[in-house]
Amino acid sequence: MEITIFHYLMLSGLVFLIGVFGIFLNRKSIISLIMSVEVIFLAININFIIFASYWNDFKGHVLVLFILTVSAAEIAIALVALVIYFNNRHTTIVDDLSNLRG
Amino acid sequence: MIWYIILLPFLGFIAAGIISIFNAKKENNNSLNFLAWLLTTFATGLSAVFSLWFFMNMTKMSETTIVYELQDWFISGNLIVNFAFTFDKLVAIMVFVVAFISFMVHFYSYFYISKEDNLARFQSYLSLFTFSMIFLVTSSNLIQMFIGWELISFCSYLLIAFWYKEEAPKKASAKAFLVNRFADIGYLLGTFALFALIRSVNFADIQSAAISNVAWIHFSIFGVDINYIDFIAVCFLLAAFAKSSQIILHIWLPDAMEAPTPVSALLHAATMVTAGVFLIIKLAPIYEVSILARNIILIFAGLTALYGAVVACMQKDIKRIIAYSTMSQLGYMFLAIGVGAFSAAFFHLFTHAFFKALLFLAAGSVIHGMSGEQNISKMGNLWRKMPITYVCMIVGFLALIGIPGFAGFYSKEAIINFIYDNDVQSNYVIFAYYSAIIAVFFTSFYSLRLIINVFHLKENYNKEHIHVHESPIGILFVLVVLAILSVLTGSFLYDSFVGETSQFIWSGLYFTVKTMPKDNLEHSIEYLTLGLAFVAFLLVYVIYIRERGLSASMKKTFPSVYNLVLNKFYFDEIYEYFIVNPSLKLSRKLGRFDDDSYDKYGVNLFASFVYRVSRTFSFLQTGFINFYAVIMVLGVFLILTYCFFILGIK
Amino acid sequence: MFSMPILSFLIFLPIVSILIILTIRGEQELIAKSVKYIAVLTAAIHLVLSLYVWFSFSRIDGDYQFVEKIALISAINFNYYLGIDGISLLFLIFSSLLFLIVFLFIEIPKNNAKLYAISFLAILSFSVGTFASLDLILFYIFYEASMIPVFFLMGIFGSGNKIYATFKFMLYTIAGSMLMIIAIVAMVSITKNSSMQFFDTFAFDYKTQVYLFSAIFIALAIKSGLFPFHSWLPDTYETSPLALNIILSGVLMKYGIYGMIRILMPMFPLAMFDSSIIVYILSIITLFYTGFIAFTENNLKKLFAYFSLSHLALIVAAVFSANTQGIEGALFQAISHSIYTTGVFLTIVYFKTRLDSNNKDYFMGLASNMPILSIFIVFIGLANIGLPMTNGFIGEFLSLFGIFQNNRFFAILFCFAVLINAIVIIRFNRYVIFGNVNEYTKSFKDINLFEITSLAIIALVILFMGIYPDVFLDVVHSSVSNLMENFKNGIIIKNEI
Amino acid sequence: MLEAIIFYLFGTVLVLAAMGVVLAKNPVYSVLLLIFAFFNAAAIFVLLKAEFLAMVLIIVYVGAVAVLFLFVVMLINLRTAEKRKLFTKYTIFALILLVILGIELCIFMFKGISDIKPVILDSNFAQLGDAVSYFGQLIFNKYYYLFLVGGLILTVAMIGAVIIVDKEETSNNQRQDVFLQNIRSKENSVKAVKVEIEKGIK
Repeated sequence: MEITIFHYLMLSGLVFLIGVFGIFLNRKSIISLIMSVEVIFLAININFIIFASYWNDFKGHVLVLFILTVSAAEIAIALVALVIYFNNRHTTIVDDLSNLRG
Repeated sequence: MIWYIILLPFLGFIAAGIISIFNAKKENNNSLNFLAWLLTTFATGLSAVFSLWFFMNMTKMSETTIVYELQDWFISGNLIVNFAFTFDKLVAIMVFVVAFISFMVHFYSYFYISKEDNLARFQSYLSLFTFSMIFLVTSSNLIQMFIGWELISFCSYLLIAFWYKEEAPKKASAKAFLVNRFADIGYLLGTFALFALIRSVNFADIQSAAISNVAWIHFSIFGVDINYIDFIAVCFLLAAFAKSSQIILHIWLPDAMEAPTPVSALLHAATMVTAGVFLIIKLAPIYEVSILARNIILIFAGLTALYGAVVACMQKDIKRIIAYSTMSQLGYMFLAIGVGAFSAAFFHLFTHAFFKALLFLAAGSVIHGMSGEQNISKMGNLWRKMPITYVCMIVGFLALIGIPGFAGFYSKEAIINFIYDNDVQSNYVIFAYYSAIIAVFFTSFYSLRLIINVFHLKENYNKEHIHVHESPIGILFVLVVLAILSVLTGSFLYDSFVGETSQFIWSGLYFTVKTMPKDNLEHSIEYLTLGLAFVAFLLVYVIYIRERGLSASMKKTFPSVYNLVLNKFYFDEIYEYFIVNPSLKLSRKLGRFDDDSYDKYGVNLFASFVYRVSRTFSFLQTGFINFYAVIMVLGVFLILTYCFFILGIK
Repeated sequence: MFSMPILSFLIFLPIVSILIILTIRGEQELIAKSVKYIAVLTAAIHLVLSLYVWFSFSRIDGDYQFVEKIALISAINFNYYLGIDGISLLFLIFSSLLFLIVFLFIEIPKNNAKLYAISFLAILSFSVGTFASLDLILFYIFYEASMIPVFFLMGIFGSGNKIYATFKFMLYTIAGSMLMIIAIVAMVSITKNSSMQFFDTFAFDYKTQVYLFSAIFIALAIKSGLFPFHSWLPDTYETSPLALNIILSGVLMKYGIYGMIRILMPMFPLAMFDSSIIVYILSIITLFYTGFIAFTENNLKKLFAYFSLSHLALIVAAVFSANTQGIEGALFQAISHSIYTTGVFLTIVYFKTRLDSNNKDYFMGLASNMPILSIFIVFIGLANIGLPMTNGFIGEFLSLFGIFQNNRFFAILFCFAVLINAIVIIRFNRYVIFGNVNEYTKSFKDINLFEITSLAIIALVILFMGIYPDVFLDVVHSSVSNLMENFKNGIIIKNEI
Repeated sequence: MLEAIIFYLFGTVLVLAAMGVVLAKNPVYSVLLLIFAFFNAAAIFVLLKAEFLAMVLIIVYVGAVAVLFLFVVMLINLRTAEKRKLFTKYTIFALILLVILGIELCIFMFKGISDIKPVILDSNFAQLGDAVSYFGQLIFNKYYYLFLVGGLILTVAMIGAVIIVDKEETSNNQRQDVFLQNIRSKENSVKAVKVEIEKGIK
């Protein structure tokens, strides 16, 4: 029983779909939303590494590193915004977050 | 010297203009007005003296043309326009006439213009008017001439609107300027076409270029072949017709009477209306070649001569009568041009300048004496009270009618003779001939009518309110000088203008000069015109003295004819109805259209479309982050599906 | 050789002033005062420098002078590439002059003085950039950037229905710019080059030329207000502050004319040659349409907006006559129009300081109370009419002359411009200057010395340009002959095909 | 064979943990499950010969980011705040969409991308020498520019976060300034003015 590239791809695809499902499912908590996005990132990272192994190319790894960096930054900002929002409104319920509508 | 001739009136303008501004600031100051008057009169007088002196010098010189180059005005591509002043004997005479008449008018104004008005302003306008006419006359190319050409219409605009607070002068000034401006289209197009043909706009080149060699060249507009020369000739004719107030474009001239009387004298005698005739004489080589243009001239000039004379018969306003008479006389000048007798045209212009100035200034004197009354039917029996004016006016009218011995006789007779003698006897020429003859009849009629109404019939004014008095000595002096000149200029100068020695004046000019020795004048024509004049006199006698009821009964018998003539053939009304009102109406409609409908169905329609579309799709903007995320995923999904169907199949 | 980057200096001088103005703090009045001093000083230095350029510019050489070049993107040959020839120089110096007049003679509003001055200085900087850039992309950047301050000026300092007008203006401008940027991107991507000099001699094939030409022409036609695209202008003029009116008609509308001469003519000669009839028809429609509206328009600002449109139409037509006289006439008329329209708007400013209204009917019989102002109005009116010895004549005459050389029939129609202009001005004089004073105008005081100075400057410039037009025509002769050569070469290629 | 066991083991757990992240009602559980999922993913990384990244994932992500999550969740005390319904009316729709998406992904994987063969992943980074040092060389030589940009992004994010939080602190809270209160005296706070009639106080 050999584990081929397709197995790996199936795995990452599955994780990706779960992340997407999380976004759909989530109507309320913004923090869960961010976590779903994290899951999607994870799937993508796995995919990069799969193809890095497949093509014997380190560039995939480099990219994963950068994705990690950027998403870490993004999460930091997002969480800060969230904390401030919570301080002002005492809620993180997403349904109330409709100020973006003009 | 030439600079003095040209610039003195201009300096007068500047000086009087500055004084007039001060005047306007602190009420009217009589001493300032006097100073302005003195300066401008002195300047124009000096200019007249210099121009006479210059002409005398010129007669001794061997050169026929003197050119003073100043500088380039502008250069663009192969178009080179420079400032230069050309003097030949024709120009020198013309400058003298202008400066002299202008001097007379300047002098006269002080006694005429009332003390309430800003005399300094008036004098400055007059000086500018004079300057521009001299500038026009001495120009060496068409574009430079255009400066003068435009300046005189602008000055006439200012002068007609001198009493700017009243309604009629405002309207008349606008009319005068716009009619002339319309005609400028002809001037411009003519200039362009001339340049396209001979690559120059200098008069010298027009004269030296053998126009007859290029007479065959055509251009086409939408497949219609048009001869260059004919086009040019007709274009310039348009310009000249408006300035010289030929029929159809004449409407501004009678209304120009709204200006103070000295202006009318200047405008009719020397400056404005003669500019058109002068232009055509300057461009004589073209009109020698273009038969079409000459035929047009003959028709219009004949009609104008008749129209002016006929309408003058029914007018009540003393100045309007004389104005229409000017129109009629301008018709004579153009008739002469139409048969190629440029010398006769210019001679008539010359004599006409004096006697028409005389007539207007005399009329001014009458109006002055009557304290501003202009209606001839409200005057009467003035000859005892203003005898000198009376005599001068009679001299003027005799010259106008063409009684032998007076100036008008020689010039007018020469014109009729030239028409009679013309080589080609086409229908146009025959028409011209008859209209010239018949116009003499009407001329005599209105002249006598005016004299009788003003000076002889019973007083018809309120003696208690109007104290008729002879005008001050300054006015009388001007009248007498002009009266003497109106008598003398004809017989003395006939030979040198159109007679045996006329080659002297016309030497160095560029067209075949038709001469007509004094002895060659047809006596039959002389008798005919005199007979017609006599008949007209009789008629006036019958209508106004013998049978007072006749005119009233004629009024009843031919009401349509009477009204037609009284209303000047409804020209003003026709223009008002067919051109002025529709264009204003159109203007308002377009304005409203552009304000409301244009945007409503143009830009705003598009904008509202965008707005509506965006309203429709704005439900997508819920403001929920989740929703945006879902939409994003949906987008990915759609792209993938698209790839699946388009790319994945193969 | 002494080579100062003077063009860059001209562009960045106003920017430096803007930075200085930004640092000002203090009372409102004090700010307004100091801002005015800085703006006037900047414009004065700007004018002096422009005059230096003017005098050191070689009249004989038709090539670009004072060239500066800094590479930015080498793949498409995109450079910071400045340089001027006679045509640019003419526009440059007059922009500079107009800004000085605007800063000097028109009061800066007390509130928000900083923004006001900054916006105008920015327009000054960008307009110089537009006229001096020799790179298509750079040209576009400056061209487009000039519109941003206008947006602020209209929206903040305007009056009446200003928001509507501002958005209309912006939409029109953006629509035009969109077409223009598409065309420029297409041109650059076809040739991998963005230098104007390169395009001057580069021959696109006929079809490409037609497409590119149409796009850029529409953009420029919007700017110069040709018939179907004119409707932004009356509203814009009506609502914007008077200083902006001067700049709009004097500088920004001239972008259209400049673009036609600088871009359309050398780059798409075939399309230009073939489209001249269409443009003539559009111009004729504009001329008559807007001219007729101006006859009876009551709003002073709108009246002269329509009148400007009518003048601009003739200029556009003259450009498309594509011969030396036509082009030089168009150029001359463009700058003369800037000057006498400035005069007109200055007089309106003086009207409005006496009675705050745009309605013509309130102003009657000015000649009795304000003789000096009346003299100036009549004189400036003469320039508008195009009476000889004023600058209007030379431009109009040469324009019509050029059109006549190109097309006899349309020349006859265009000559009616002469009449239409006269009708507008004469009617204006008749109602505003002549006649009796009414209850509003009877208390008017005549203009003071300061106001006289401003109008006297305008009048002198008008007169000078009318009497010595050669001073200005001299500058463009060689550039125009170069342009004509490029144009003719472009046409010859067609004949070979 | 060992690889297969490890793959299935960790793969299954990864999927389950991810499901848990998405479905858990309590955010604290979600975060903990997320950390668990990261660990499993790290194992998969190791299988794919990306040992260094596996370590980075655990140290950086689990050690810093996920803990940050945990802090935040604890900080804002979400336990009571949010009781959420698991299945809403959109769920069916979402599921259908996901199924289609999944099918599409599979089809792409097996048919669409034709040049990928179902090979066993046995990459041979060893031939390049020490994988980590090679990785380091790649980052610091070839992609140093991107590396710097990454650093910059992190710095900006950090500064941004600090500024946002800091601003909020100062503007919202009104602090007592004892010093200012102490130096306040009658002279500089109260003024006696004589008011003129009909003029008021300027």
